[in-house]
Amino acid sequence: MKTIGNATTGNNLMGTGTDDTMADTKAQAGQPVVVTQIAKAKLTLAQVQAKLDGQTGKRFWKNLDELADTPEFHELMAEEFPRQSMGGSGEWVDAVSRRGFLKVMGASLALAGLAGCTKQPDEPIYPYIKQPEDLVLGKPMYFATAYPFPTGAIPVLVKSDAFRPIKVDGNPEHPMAKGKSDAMTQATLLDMYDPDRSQHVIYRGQNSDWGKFQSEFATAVKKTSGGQGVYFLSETITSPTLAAQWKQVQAAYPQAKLVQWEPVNQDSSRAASKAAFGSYVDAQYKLDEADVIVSLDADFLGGIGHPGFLPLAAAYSEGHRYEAGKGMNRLYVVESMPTVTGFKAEHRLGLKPSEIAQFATALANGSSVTLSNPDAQKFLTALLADLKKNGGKCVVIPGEQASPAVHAAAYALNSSLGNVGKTVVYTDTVNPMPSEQVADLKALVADMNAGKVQWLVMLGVNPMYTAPADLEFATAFEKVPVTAHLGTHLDETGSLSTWHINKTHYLESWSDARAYDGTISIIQPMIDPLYGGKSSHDVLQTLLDDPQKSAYDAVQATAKTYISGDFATGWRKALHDGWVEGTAFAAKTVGTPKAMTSAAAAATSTGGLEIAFRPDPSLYDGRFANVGWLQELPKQVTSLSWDNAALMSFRTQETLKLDENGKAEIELNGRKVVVPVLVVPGHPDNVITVYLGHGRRVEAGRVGAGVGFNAYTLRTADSPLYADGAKITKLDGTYDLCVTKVHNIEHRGAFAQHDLEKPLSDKEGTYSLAGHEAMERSIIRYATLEEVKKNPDFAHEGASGTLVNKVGYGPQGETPKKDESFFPDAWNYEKQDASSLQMQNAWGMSIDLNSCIGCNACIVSCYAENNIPVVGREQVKVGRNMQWLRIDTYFEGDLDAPKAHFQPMACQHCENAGCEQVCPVGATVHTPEGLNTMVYNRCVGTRYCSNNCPYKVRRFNFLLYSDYDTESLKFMRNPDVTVRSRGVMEKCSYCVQRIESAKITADKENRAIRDGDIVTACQQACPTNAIVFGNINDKASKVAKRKAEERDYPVLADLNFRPRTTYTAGVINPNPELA
Amino acid sequence: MATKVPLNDPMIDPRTGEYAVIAPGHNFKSVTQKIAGIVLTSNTPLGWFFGLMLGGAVATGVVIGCTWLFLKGVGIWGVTIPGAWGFAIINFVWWIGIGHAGTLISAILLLFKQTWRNSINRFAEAMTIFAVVCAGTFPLIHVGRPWLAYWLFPYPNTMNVWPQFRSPLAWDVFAVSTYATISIVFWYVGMIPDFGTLRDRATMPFAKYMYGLLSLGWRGSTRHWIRYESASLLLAGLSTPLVLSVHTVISFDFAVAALAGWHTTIFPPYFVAGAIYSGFAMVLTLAIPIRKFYHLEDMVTLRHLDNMAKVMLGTGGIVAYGYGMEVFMSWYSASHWEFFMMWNRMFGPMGWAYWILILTNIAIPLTSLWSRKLRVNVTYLFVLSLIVNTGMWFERFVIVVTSLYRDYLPSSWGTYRATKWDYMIYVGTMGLFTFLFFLFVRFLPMIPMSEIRMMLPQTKVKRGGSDAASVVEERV
Amino acid sequence: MPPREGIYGLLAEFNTPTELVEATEAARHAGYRRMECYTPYPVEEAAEALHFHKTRVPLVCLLGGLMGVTTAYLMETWINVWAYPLNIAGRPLFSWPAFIIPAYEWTILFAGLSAAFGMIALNGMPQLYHPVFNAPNFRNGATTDKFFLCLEAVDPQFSLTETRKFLEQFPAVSVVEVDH
Amino acid sequence: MAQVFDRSSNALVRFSLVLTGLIVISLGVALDQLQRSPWVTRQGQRPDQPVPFSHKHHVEGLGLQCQYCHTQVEKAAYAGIPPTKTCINCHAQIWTNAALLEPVRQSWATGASIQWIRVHDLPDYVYFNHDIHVNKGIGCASCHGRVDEMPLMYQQNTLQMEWCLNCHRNPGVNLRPVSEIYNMSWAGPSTDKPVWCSSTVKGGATAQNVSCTTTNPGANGPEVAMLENGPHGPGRTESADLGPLMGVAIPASYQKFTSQAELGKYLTAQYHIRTPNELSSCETCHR
Repeated sequence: MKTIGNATTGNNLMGTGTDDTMADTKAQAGQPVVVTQIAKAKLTLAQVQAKLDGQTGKRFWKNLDELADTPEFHELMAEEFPRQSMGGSGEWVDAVSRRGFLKVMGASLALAGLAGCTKQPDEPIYPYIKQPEDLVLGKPMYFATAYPFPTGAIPVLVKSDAFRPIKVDGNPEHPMAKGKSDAMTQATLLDMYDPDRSQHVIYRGQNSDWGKFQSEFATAVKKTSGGQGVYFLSETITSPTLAAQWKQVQAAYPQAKLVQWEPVNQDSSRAASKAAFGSYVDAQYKLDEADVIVSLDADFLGGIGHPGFLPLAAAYSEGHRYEAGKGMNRLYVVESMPTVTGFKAEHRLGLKPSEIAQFATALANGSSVTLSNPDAQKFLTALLADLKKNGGKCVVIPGEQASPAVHAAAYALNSSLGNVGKTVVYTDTVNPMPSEQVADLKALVADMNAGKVQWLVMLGVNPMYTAPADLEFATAFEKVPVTAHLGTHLDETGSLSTWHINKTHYLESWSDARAYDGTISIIQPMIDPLYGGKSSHDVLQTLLDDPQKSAYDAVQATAKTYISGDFATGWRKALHDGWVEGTAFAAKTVGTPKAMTSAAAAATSTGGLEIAFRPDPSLYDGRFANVGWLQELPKQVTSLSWDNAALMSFRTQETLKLDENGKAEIELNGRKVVVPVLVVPGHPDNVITVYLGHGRRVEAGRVGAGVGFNAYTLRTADSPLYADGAKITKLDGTYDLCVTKVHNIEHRGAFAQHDLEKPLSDKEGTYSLAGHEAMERSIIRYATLEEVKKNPDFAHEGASGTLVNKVGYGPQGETPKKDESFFPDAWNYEKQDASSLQMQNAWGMSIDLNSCIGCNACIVSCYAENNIPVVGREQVKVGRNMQWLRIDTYFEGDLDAPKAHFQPMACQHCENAGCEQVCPVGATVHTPEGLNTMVYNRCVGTRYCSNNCPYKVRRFNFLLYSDYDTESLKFMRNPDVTVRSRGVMEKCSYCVQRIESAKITADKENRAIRDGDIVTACQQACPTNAIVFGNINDKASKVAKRKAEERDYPVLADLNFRPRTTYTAGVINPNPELA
Repeated sequence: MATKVPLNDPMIDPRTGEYAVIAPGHNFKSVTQKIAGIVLTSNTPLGWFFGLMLGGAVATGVVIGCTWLFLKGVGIWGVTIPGAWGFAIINFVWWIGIGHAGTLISAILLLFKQTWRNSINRFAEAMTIFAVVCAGTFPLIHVGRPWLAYWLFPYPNTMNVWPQFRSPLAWDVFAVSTYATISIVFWYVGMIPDFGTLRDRATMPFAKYMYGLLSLGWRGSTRHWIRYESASLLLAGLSTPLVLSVHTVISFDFAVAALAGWHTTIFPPYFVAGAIYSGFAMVLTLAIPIRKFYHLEDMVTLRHLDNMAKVMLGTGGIVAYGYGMEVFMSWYSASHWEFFMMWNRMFGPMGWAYWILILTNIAIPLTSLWSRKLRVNVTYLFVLSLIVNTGMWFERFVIVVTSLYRDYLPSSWGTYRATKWDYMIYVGTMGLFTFLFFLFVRFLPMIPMSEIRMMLPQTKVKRGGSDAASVVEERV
Repeated sequence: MPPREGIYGLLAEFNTPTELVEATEAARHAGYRRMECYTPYPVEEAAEALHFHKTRVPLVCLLGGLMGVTTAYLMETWINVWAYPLNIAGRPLFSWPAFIIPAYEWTILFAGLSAAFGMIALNGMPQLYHPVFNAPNFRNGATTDKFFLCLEAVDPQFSLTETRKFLEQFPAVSVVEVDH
Repeated sequence: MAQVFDRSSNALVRFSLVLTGLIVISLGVALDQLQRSPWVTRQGQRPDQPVPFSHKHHVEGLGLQCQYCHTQVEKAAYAGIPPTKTCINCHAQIWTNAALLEPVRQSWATGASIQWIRVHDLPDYVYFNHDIHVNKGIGCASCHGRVDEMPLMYQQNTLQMEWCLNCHRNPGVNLRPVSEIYNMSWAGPSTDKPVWCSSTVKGGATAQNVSCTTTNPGANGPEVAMLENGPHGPGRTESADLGPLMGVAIPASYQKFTSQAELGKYLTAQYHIRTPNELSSCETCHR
């Protein structure tokens, strides 16, 4: 019985002194377990330690570096991390660890007696010495802050339990975020509690302290002539305060230089806007005004990697929402790597990156240019006509990873179509000091090589890992006498630097930042830095008159410049609201864009094999590599988890004679990397897409180390977006990629050609069996705008995308009538309370498939809310990922150019739930309000419920997945949700903890629960309001209204499980000319 | 057919043309000596030790496997989502099925007065019990928290919670525990007179005491015999519906679920038939080497083997009908789920398992068992019994795995791959079974002496007319 | 119970069941009632000769079965309807069809145990010590190949000499006195 | 070929059979009792606390209110353990040198928590919420017992699931007016000590919309009567037979209760206590 436990409740009463104890425990936890049972030929961690013993400073890390290249080390890595590795001999590694031993002892004790006989150990209480006045233990508090991201800050509201941040969500009061968030922002929580974060200031491999660094740095800089030789290499700056501080530094040391560097940057847009308008501008798109949206390789629905993701996604989905009498927008996407944006589009054209530039130029020049590809030509003609028809009501969005030519074309198009000022406005850049980063970095490396750099201070960057390969950053780095690295992790760069300063997380420090629309948010700390740590503000302040001035003071000083009115009031309001009023950018008049010089525009393809570099949809540029939630998150479209791969089309795979899931070697300009091969439906031919951010070395931490391959090693400064002339050769052996869900490798390729209804239609084997079945089983239903106008009830009567009653034989997918049941009235969910005459609550959920963009925000939100464990690559590979919510992706039609459908799938809370009926111990039962509730502490783990669940949404703790050991992770857990132990089933609970909490509040106030009192975690995160939860008995509630719509349908309804979650069938608005 | 059999074989009864159930020339004493001798001898054959050790060594697989299992969790197996059940349940059903022949032989054939069963029923029953032991291991260890498996039993507790009786797994608990209990009781009751014999024939004091205790003081009193016969008959009568219900309940584990491929009404009869089919195959697997090793050809004759082969032919036919009906219904039901399931079972990525099953369970046995020549060919029968056992294992594999790994929602399709731990524990239970069986043949009478005695011609009570008349008179 | 002294009865050994049955019938005819046959396998004719037809084992078995079915069914109903009524999969609390199966199994379990243990109890077992074992030839044959008739001393007609004489008229292998 | 067993073996073996049966039965009974025994539940055990804090002294002796220390019992799931500051409020002035209080002074001086041992320790998967119980008429003493009579704190009840369910299945037996929540000696109404209750305002928090008193509101002088007479019309049946008894008209809206059953029924309706079916549903306590 004690094996289930909410590890955090005991900590709730912890008072002062916890930080110290935690740091200590952490130090111990940081020591790797000494392994003794691995066969002799392999390295053990002990041996690694021995090899490194006695080496200090640079030598130490060099040694590790050499070591890291040996095959034995890679083998060791595979076994040591991820920690739950099960596949090969990995399972032997921690044979009887302390934890395992205790568990066995516990188990045998439990076996010895009856349930009640297992005694609990004494539990201590640590009360406060002085309890903070506003603290009510057990009641969370919410604070507004913002997550600074290179493309603009994401305003957030942080839920704190006893001053421990336990959930990051969008700030509902912010004009841009409106309470919405995304996967990466959600995951920054785990990033903060990452047990592998750097904890000390390190000088040449030895622990040092901040004071020493300050004095040494300040003294050294003072000695220079005006800062000559002092170089800062910073991540993209979005903080006005930091910019102001830099200005002060520059005033004091005019020769000091600051270079900003992000491996995934906005150079294309910068270059293009400079060329077109003579200055750097950012574009803001008003999608609510646009009827036709064209994305030129812009993944604006994919996540915050695209600037303004939140408002763009919200506006797009609002425009795409179907309602009788309301118009719908139409989305065209021309892209290379298939993205969720592409698959949400009515019309998607897959082109090589070089062809996209051609296409964009052709589009900008009118139809005069003809394209060689007939499909593209047809697409272009139709698109151009549609755009012209909708001048001023359309918008062209270029992607940040598209070439400058594409941006130039977009500027020209938006201008010529009369969109500027209507659907697109140009503003100052979010980055107060915009620059073209690759060029700047190149110059910096040149200076380093020339010996001009005396001090290289790196602020939150990891150039050793991210710098373009041809710059040979490591060589240049050697030539710098003193290097200082400020970073949250002792990463690839930090471990080689003279100084390493542990950086505070944004949840631990003061700062400010601008969002996409220019609005400034004050970033306030949620918790004392877990491991001390300093921010960029502190580093820059070191060089100023008052080196001890805190970041708080610095921010306040800058804030005085942008907070109008009474400062004290304004400051408090800014902190409370999470944003500063009146700081949004005003539109900038930029004039007609100048045409791009033909040389730059003529980015033509040589027809060779291209390779495109893309930020990872989950890990971005690698900064989230050690965040387990994001590593395990199945990537958008590919559903690849814990890996990256050489992504290509079926045809390319066939032509190049590669094996899917097999190993291959990519060679580009003499640089080679070994990759696994994965086919992506809809990927254009003759181009390979690789995701950046993988292949981190051991320094990344226990999660990120050794996952995937490092695509940065192929990337050059000249062609950071895509490169021509790649070669790929097949290697022996398979890689065993970790792909979840639908197009699980086994269910594709050769097997997918078996098509039941049309046995001859797919001899090529280019249909997805799963996608095909999803349509036949009426799991996915949609119609065109024309069809829905003719027949609003298409979801139950059939349409081009709704095969209800068409396929199969019976009424496929329709709910049987209630009186067809043997026991129609066994349970009634419409009871009235005798004393108040109120109708009872009946919880239900509705998910609008038209709005779901497959961005994964809901999944990460669910991770945080429900204490879902990360299981590791080997476990995910065999299908044991624990996400309660998944986004099912189905590919319909020819996999060369498929339609894709996203369907969030979690427990459906069936009224006649199959799972409940077969549980022999009654561990899953129905509540009077219609929840299918899972009682973890009653579960013995027969797993029968999962077998009988047609939605397969139940998750089982096959091993001990929850981490009961790592101290920092205990602080992160939601105290209202039990941490599940091994051997119990779990699943989506409709966030029952939130329901119960709302019920208690309402009961205390003697009122009914109001619509909107309960917001599930997934609903809260969803940037497009696709998910709605509430009381279906309250006919005025949002969810009841949604369910009353004709397009509402339950999945697999014919099984008569009567799910409480239903879906709203999609409506698309295709261009008849392209249909 | 009879003409093809050499009629000069002394084992063939010239009147029926059938093989005799017991070789001619035996009397009460000789059968007793022969059977009791195996148990009471002080010269244990070396082969026995070898077999016992081999079984024990393989059985350590269970011990090691379960230790690791308890340490780590069921994740060491290949089970996953969607295939949350794997080898453990397959093996459970397989072993339980094997057990069924024992009960069938001892109960149903007793009710049908098939006296040929007498020679084989004891070790068939032993086989049942050991198979149930092996089977019973799996449901216990397959749960995620085996230390809480007792929650499946209704017992008063401080939580005020009880088992959930709508679940087939709760039914399993009742069915399997009843089956194990009744089988053991029936087996033991059957052995009481033989224990008496062993007590009286044992020379070693320890054996005398042990068998004496086990015999409960049996002395062959006629009144005891009548009650004993009555109880045996009752137990047989109870075991018959029991054995049918047990596999029916186990088939409910599948049939009650909503999964296509499981959710079918044909499962109960087809499972029971399959169980008997595999059970008889296992009896053959065991009987053939034992009769050879202990020279029991006199008492386990070709007649027995022939009859068992005939039963296999019959039950195999039912099983084949079940397979056919599954295919037919998947078409006739006009249900897309059923249709896809069947198609996937045959031609999906795991189609190979289905064709192995058809080959080993239907194609090979059902074509060859029509031939009497093959039915009395000991070597062929032995090989065939192994083939059928394999086939029946694959039947459960096909049912459990291929229905689960591609079910309703295509997004949740997955695959199933057993791990080394799966194999280790499975093979380990075979070792455990062997180990127990070797212990049994050494220490317990493997052929019921009292029942063999009844089959001898000397049993007949010959009476003069007057005596008989007086008896009748008095009875009135 | 203090050990009884004296003679338990006279034990006649026969080689064939026919001889045993004949002797038994004759003894019955002669008025002996307290007697018992001992055979290595059930000899129905001997029971007939003893006029022993009815056993109470079936009754015990029936009672056991009835107890099993009521216990199980009532337990299930009580648990689901009264002890902790829970909504399981929208099924009625009193899901009577599902409850049949455990009840069925317990019927058999209780009936089977009653039959077996009823038989053992009715037979007065375990009775490890019994006077007939005192006969030197009893254990050698009774459970192997010999047939015994024991006329017990408690029979009013019993007389050591008369009864011995009576028994010796049959082709008995031997007639021995059996002590308590 | 004589007897294998001795004459006595019959008795011996039958006796052992009976004995085995008895042992099995008594083992079952023992285990059943053991799981409910204080050894398992820790009822009545007084763990070694760093300070032998006496609730009896502070509550009964000094008359401290429960919420003085357990400040958030009405507001949150946890009742709250007082911070050292609460102790020091008084003990900075009195008993400043008492040896017993050394850990308190230590804590105050060093800033390290006093490390208490939890007396009422529910398993971590049980989500008990103090505020809803306190707000809906479950008194402290119903679960914690007569804390005012405990020199050293111990656990009065088993805190096992069956104990929780006892009340969740029939909450009426433990309901009391919210005004009496902290009353340690509340014993429920009886014929000798009746309780009068009146529903005051509709809406608003539960705690405010029922007013109860243990003294006869009719005899209490015009002040209360007038106050209570206001919004309600006359004509509750129970008040009619009370009127002549006291000589003064009892406020019409007051109902008199002489048994816990009646009061429980009344309060269940007034406080909108959820149905036993809802209260014994799993998600109420397990998430």
